[in-house]
Amino acid sequence: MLYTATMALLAAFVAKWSNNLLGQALTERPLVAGLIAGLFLGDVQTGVLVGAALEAVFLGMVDVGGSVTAEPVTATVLAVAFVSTMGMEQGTAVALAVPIGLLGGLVYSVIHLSISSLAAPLIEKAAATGDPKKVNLVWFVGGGIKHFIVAVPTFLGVLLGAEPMSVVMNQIPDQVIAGLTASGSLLPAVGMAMLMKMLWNNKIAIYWFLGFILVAYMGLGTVGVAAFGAVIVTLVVMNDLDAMKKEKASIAAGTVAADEEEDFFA
Amino acid sequence: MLYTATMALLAAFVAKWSNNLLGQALTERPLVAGLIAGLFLGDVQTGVLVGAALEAVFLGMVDVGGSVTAEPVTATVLAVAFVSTMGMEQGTAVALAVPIGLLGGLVYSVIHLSISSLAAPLIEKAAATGDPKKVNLVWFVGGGIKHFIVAVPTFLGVLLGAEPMSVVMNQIPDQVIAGLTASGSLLPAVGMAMLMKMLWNNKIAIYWFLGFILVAYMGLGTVGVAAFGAVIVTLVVMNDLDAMKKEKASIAAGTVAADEEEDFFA
Amino acid sequence: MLYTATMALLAAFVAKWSNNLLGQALTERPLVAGLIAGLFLGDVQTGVLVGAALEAVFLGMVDVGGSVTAEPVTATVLAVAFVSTMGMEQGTAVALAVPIGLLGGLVYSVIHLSISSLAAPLIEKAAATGDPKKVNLVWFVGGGIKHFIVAVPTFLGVLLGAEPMSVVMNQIPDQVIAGLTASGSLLPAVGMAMLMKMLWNNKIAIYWFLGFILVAYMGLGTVGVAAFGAVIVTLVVMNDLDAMKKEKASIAAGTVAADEEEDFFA
Amino acid sequence: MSDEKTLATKPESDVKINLSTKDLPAEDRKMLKSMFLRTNCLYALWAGQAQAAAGGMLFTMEPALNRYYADQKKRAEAMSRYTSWYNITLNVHPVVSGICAAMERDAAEDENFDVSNIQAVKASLMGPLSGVGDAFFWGVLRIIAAGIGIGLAATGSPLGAIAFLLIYNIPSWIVRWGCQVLGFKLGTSFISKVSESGLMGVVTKAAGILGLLMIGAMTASNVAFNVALTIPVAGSDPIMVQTYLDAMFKGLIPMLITLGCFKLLKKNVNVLWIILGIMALGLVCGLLGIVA
Amino acid sequence: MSDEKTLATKPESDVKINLSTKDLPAEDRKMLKSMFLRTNCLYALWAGQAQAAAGGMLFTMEPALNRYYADQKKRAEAMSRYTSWYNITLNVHPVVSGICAAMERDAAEDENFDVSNIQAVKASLMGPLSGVGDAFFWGVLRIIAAGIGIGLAATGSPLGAIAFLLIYNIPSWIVRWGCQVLGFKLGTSFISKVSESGLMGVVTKAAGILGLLMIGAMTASNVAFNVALTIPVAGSDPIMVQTYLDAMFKGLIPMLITLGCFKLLKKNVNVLWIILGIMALGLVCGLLGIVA
Amino acid sequence: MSDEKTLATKPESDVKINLSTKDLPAEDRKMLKSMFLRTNCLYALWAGQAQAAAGGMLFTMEPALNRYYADQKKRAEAMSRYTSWYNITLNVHPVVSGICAAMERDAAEDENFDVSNIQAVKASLMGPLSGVGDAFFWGVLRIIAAGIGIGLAATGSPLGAIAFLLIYNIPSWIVRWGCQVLGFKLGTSFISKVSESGLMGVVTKAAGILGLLMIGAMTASNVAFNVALTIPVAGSDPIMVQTYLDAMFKGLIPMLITLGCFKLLKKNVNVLWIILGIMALGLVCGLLGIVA
Ligand SMILES: OC[C@H]1O[C@H](O)[C@@H](O)[C@@H](O)[C@@H]1O
Ligand SMILES: OC[C@H]1O[C@H](O)[C@@H](O)[C@@H](O)[C@@H]1O
Ligand SMILES: OC[C@H]1O[C@H](O)[C@@H](O)[C@@H](O)[C@@H]1O
Repeated sequence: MLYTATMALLAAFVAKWSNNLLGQALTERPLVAGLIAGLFLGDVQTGVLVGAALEAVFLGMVDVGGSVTAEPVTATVLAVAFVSTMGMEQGTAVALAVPIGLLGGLVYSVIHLSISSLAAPLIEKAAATGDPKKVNLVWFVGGGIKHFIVAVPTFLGVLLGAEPMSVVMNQIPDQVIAGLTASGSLLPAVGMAMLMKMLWNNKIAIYWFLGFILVAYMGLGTVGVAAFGAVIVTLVVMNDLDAMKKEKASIAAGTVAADEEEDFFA
Repeated sequence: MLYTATMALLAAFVAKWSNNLLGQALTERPLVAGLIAGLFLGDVQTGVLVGAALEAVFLGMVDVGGSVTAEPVTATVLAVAFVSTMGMEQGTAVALAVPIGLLGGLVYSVIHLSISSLAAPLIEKAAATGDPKKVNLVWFVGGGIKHFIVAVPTFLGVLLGAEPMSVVMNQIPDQVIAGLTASGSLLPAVGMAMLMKMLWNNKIAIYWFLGFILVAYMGLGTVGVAAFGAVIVTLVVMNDLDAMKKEKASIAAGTVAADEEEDFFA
Repeated sequence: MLYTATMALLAAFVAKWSNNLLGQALTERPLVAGLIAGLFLGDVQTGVLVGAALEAVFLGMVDVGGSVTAEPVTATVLAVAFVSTMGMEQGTAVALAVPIGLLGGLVYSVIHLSISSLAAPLIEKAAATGDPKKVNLVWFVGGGIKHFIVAVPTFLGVLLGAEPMSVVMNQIPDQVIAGLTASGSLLPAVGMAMLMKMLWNNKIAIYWFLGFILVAYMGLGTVGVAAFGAVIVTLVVMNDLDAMKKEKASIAAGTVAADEEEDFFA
Repeated sequence: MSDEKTLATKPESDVKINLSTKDLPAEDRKMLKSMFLRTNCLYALWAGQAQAAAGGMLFTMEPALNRYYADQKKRAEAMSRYTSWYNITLNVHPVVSGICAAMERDAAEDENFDVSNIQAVKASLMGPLSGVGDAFFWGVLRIIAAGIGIGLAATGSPLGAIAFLLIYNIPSWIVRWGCQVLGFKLGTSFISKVSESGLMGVVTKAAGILGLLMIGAMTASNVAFNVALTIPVAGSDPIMVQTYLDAMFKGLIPMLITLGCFKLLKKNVNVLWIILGIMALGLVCGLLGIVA
Repeated sequence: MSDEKTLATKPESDVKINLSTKDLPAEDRKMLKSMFLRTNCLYALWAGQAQAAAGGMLFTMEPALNRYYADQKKRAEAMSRYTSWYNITLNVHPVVSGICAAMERDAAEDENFDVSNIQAVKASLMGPLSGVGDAFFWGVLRIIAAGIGIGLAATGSPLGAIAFLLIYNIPSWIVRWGCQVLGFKLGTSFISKVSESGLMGVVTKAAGILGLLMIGAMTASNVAFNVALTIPVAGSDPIMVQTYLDAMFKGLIPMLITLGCFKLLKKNVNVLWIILGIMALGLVCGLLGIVA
Repeated sequence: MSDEKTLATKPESDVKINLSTKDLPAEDRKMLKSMFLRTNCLYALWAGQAQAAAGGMLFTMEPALNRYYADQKKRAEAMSRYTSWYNITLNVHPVVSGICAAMERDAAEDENFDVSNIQAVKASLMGPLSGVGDAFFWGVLRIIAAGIGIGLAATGSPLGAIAFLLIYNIPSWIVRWGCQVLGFKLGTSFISKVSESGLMGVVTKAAGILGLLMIGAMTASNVAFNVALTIPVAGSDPIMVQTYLDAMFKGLIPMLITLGCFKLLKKNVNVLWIILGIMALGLVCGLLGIVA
């Protein structure tokens, strides 16, 4: 069991950190995390199938603005481990993965948003020395530690075992699961709010509302909104450039007039 | 029969006037008028059921701008009376109620738009005395009379009796019913026109057309149009405020420039 | 056969030229060309039925900006001839008509866009004499020749015969037909481009894109886009007129100010 | 100068208005409550096309006029200001009565106050407010309430009617009270500042745009006409004329009829004749089989 | 100054134009009728990419040129003005010929008239008018007419073709005659006032916006390309490439191809080559199995 | 003066920027390549709400800072500029690092260069760029890649994951490299001209509009809340509360919750508390049966 647990921990660590070392390459999404777990646990087929099923489940959970809605890696690796080495039914594992992912997201939030802050003063100090190598040390060693910690729940989950886990999980009442699912659907709000904080400006805030209703009332998708956005922005820019041009022209005219007057009265 | 007729008259009077004494509380809509008629005629169940059926029928007929598209109270109370006390089938009564409502609307139009005008000079005179009580007298006594008159057709309808009424009504050819229904769908045009008259302005008239096509071509409902309206109005206001600001700035600058010139040439 | 071929040629000539002598009256569309071919070939019923079938096929192929997407007349007249005088099945003839129409479109393109240019210097010379009759001579004799040439392929097609034609056509591989159909759907792009060339202007180019996405993303038809266009244009014009008014007012104010200054300093 | 500039750049801050009455003197509060209750009777009568709900407006204003004009002659003058045509969605009517109350107070206090402003504000606000108000109260809230009410009543229970009344009237009261306070505070702070600074034009334009937009939307959703004519085709389905009308312009006939009514109203044709005309038009269409 | 201001503020009132010819002298009416009839032959020939329908425009203008230029030399000069490239939706063409007739009259009467204005008006109007005209006549009216016509013809009756012709051509004639009168009256009153007052820029901009908008709409509805490629998936449905193209941007390929053609045209590549190129592209796609 | 006017009238011509690096000296190219590779590690760590990805930004900038600041003390100063909060969609991050590199070069060369501009550009660009970047990379490209990937993986083949990675990452790399070059060239030519000419306001406004629009769209499509409450009706279907919420305003609750979160963030409430709050809210709703 310890071997399996270690393999699961490694799979989680690799899936999660490679994602953040390779330009958010999406290796943390279930589709890829499942494959990685399958490779580490010696059952690629299961890894792939569980990954495909969970990718669909977690498809709508997206982290933007630095917020966290769910932790797909813990959920995926545990599900693969349960099916491949502890004989759980795939359907049960997938169902189990949802609350695990949501609870895992909570754990990850604490690490990501709170504990990680410990690195901040170190980076500051390193930068103040002017030695890039020191910064890099903090950044990568810190990163390694953070992603290791994130992988630990996976390790514990395997140690605990599929049966007890599923017993524990099954004791969670339906209403709590419903509540967690609702939380999962609401959490992107935090990410959106963080993005909004970055660029809110009362003068253009109405465009946020416009984007919202173009989706809610016109049934447009993101690409459609972007297309209309391009039109709107072009018109606004054209208009502003025009206004700028006119203003300058009128200032210039004013100056010229003033000059002429000076000549005239001189 | 006279008793039933009197009860029907009272029901109509209460439904209609309470609506206008209680802030257009919707007591004149079939759902409530049916209940009131049921109470007066001693058959609440019938009142409720007929009211529910007729509410759906008259749902789209809305009076705005002071125009009248149909008179739901006469239609509802009569239908309830016919079913509860004269043994008409509910289906027949509901079908009968449509032309009654449309004809009743015609009668009400004449009272509302034409005969009611008689009160106008009285109010003017009362106001000129500076004594509010006199105004109130006209307003409420007049209101009582008006709403009583409006209830009279209901009285007559019951007196005439369900059988003869339905015979008379059934002699109305289908084409006339179709025509009346078409009128009912067209009559809101008058209300819209009255609203338009209140705020038409060639400079912004195009927004009326925009509202129309947002519904006709984009399939938006009223709320959706209001949402887009909020966006449009915000942008227009922002833009106008900006222009105002610039104008003031340029006037101010002009004044300053003039001042400076004066200094300069002084 | 020669008689049939001659009749077909006449039908094609009449259908095509009458269209261009009568204000693009649409006599060249299959619905009418089929009837004309039926009259010339003595089988009105077949002409009408084939025409109706082909009208639907060629409905989307529209020539704008002077470009050519397909030649419906050759296709229709040949199909009618094949069915009415050579015993081809109507279904086969309609299917055959599609590649004929596309190939015919190619031939017509060459005549319309290239060979027709020969008339240009003649018209110029005629105009330079100041004698309208000379211009008319070129325009109508030239037109007669052009439309005669356009009708020749129809003649040849009949001479070649229905069987050989269908053998030849059937030897065209499916992929080529698919390719030609794709070309037919793409060719309107050329016409659009020619229109765009006529009125492109970087300052308003974004409206082309807006028209595109209103159809692609909002599912509007041409009338719907026109309705929104009316709103947009009204707003733009209102805005520009306002700006013009203000500018004039400020210039006027400027002039007045200047005048006053002169007075002041005089 | 600088004051005005500030106003123009951040009007939000200057006109921030809360809807609580805690910051108002007790007498104001009493007056507003009385006015609020009186708004219920705006349509107790309707004085035809001459005055419409003018009397109801006057009834709403009485607490204010009584309070500010002790002198009966002055009060008579003020009362007469409210006998001209007045019509508005009842639920937003208190905005206007609130503003007017504040303006009457100023007029009573300040000899130089131009009372024609009161008329102007009243006349320019009722249109836009009705556009938005009717769309919301008749077009949205009423429909929601009816949806629930019919559902409950269909089982024969009187609860349907009661739910219908509550769903509609509770928001109606809240909105009306809010409008009453808002109007009074607007009249006190906003309207004067706004008209000084030239913002009034912006405000009425914005209200007008929203109003017309909503009326256009209501026209498209409430006015309907479906041609039943078909062109029979031997041996196949008949062709529906309405389909081709829709292809031309969706809602063409309702739009034209509405614009026609509007033209007639502008030419001061009596509404009653227009209504009778529409009735006749419908009947003729029915008799000719144009509608079915 | 004050005149111009008035114009700018209420242009409607100044340029109100009716489409009746009752207020025109008999000679004008005769000329307009003759011109109207001649618009039928705008495309009797087409002089390639050099002149296109210039000859047809000249044919339309002959009644005006004959009337205003008795002198053959002056007429020759005027006629030569119409030999440059001209292309427009036939049904709105009379707007341009009408305006040009009015301007020719002015040019004939006034030595100082700048005749290059005539060219400018012609060149700047044909694009926008065609955008709107093609969209309406080819895109809407023709489709409606065909819908009804095919329905009737499918029963074997020649009535289908006749209905088709009537439904299309009756509006076509009416619009053309209206355009002819409108153009002449515009040329007489509007164009000069408009160009004096600087309104011309506003008008051409508005027409251009509407034209481009309609052409964009036509592009999206008339140009099509569907990739038939699929990615086979063992044991499940194949993946359609077109679905993913649509997810990226609906109508991406038609849009790019149209813009490509436009770029080539701007570089003065001959249209014929472009058409051949598109043909070749389609064929290649067919042979490679990209379309099916 | 005249220069600026030209810029204002045709900014396109002045800021035309190609994405090739052929016109850059070899050293620039080397630096850009190195920076591009380092963008991969932008999120190798995340320093909480204090700095977020500041360390990753610094890591990206090292090649530039090493190159332009030989002197360790000056380098230290420059490095410290990058320890403030930084967060951005990784794929568009190189725009900012590119611009900053160019500005650092200028700062190193020119004593008078106002280094606070670097901070300002960084801070003002990350918001809008993230709005557009997240919408495209998380909202569109990822979904397309997942659609194909799930399809392939459902058959049990590891090709699904591989296709998923390739479909997402190849465009990601290309865009990132393009952004890196673009940013550097912008920093060199555009930003200075733009800030001189006052165009900067226009650019940030445009970016802000697009960004907010996309975030609004993402909010509507990604935040969801469905009330499961029903009003039971004896003898008929129960009434869904959600239906009436939708009738009031579609997406009302998600919108209000998002705005609520935003308000809290603006009041500097820690995100963690907000996340916990949302979690609690969801749970409570679950326990009360509001959601199901
Ligand atoms: O929103 C910008 C950015 O914020 C965080 O860094 C993460 O959530 C990223 O995935 C996201 O792109
Ligand atoms: O349109 C404003 C107003 O007009 C009349 O007073 C009535 O039809 C009301 O129901 C309506 O709200
Ligand atoms: O596009 C304008 C015009 O161009 C050419 O003349 C033809 O294709 C016409 O059918 C079209 O109306």
